Amino acid sequence: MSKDYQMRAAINQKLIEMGERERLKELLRAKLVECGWKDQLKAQCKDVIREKGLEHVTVEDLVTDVTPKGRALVPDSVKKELLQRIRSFLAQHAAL
Amino acid sequence: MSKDYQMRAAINQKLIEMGERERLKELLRAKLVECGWKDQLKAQCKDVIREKGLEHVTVEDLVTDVTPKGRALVPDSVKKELLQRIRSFLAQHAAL
Amino acid sequence: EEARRRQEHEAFLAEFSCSLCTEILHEVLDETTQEVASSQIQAAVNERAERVARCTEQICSGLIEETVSADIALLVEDILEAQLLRIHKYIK
Repeated sequence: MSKDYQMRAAINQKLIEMGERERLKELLRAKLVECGWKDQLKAQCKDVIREKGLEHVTVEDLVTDVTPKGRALVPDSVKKELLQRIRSFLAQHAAL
Repeated sequence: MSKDYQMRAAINQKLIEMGERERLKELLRAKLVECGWKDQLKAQCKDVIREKGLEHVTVEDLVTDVTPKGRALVPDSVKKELLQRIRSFLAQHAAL
Repeated sequence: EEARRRQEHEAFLAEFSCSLCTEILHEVLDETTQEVASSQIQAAVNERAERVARCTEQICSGLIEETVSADIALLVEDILEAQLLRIHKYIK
């Protein structure tokens, strides 16, 4: 357990050092735009604001409201691609 | 467009309810006298009567004749003051 | 022993990949959701402010129009009446 923990910490550290973590996040952000997820989320936010009325919605409320839907809307293909990229990176850097 | 209509209706409602609409009209009338608008318009009417002859002028004709000039003669400063007054009223009273 | 270690390491990497994937996914989704929610509320606030400004101007113009028209009508009536009165007096 402790060995696993150490290994995790080491890989995470390496991912950050090599800039791969940021690259993975960038890739995901781009994919979310490309697949229309961001537009869907915007539309979702607009709907909530319209339904509740601007004066009754804070940013926090809105985030709480749309987060579950937002998570559900991420296409499986995007998740798979991210996972694949992580696996490839780890495979390429077997020394990790 | 419909939202604009609703908003105008809401603002008008508030202005009427609080008696502000009547006060604004009174203020405007006072300003029009003060800036000489009324005198200019009187002169304008007399000019038209003199030109056409009293026997050839009806109330409707004269109104039609002098209205465009009357509108144009309202000074921008008066319009701005009125607009400012409405804005202040809304800032104080309406949760729009 | 070597094969067992390799198998364990592969299992670890598979599990690690999945948890990292979920972690990054949630991190990016949360950040983006926060950003989208803020920008959408700001956009709605701006839109409302523009609408209030536009409607206020329209109401102001309407009010001027209404008052000016009413005043012109009164003024015209008064002037014509005064002119007629003057002529009647003159004829008399």
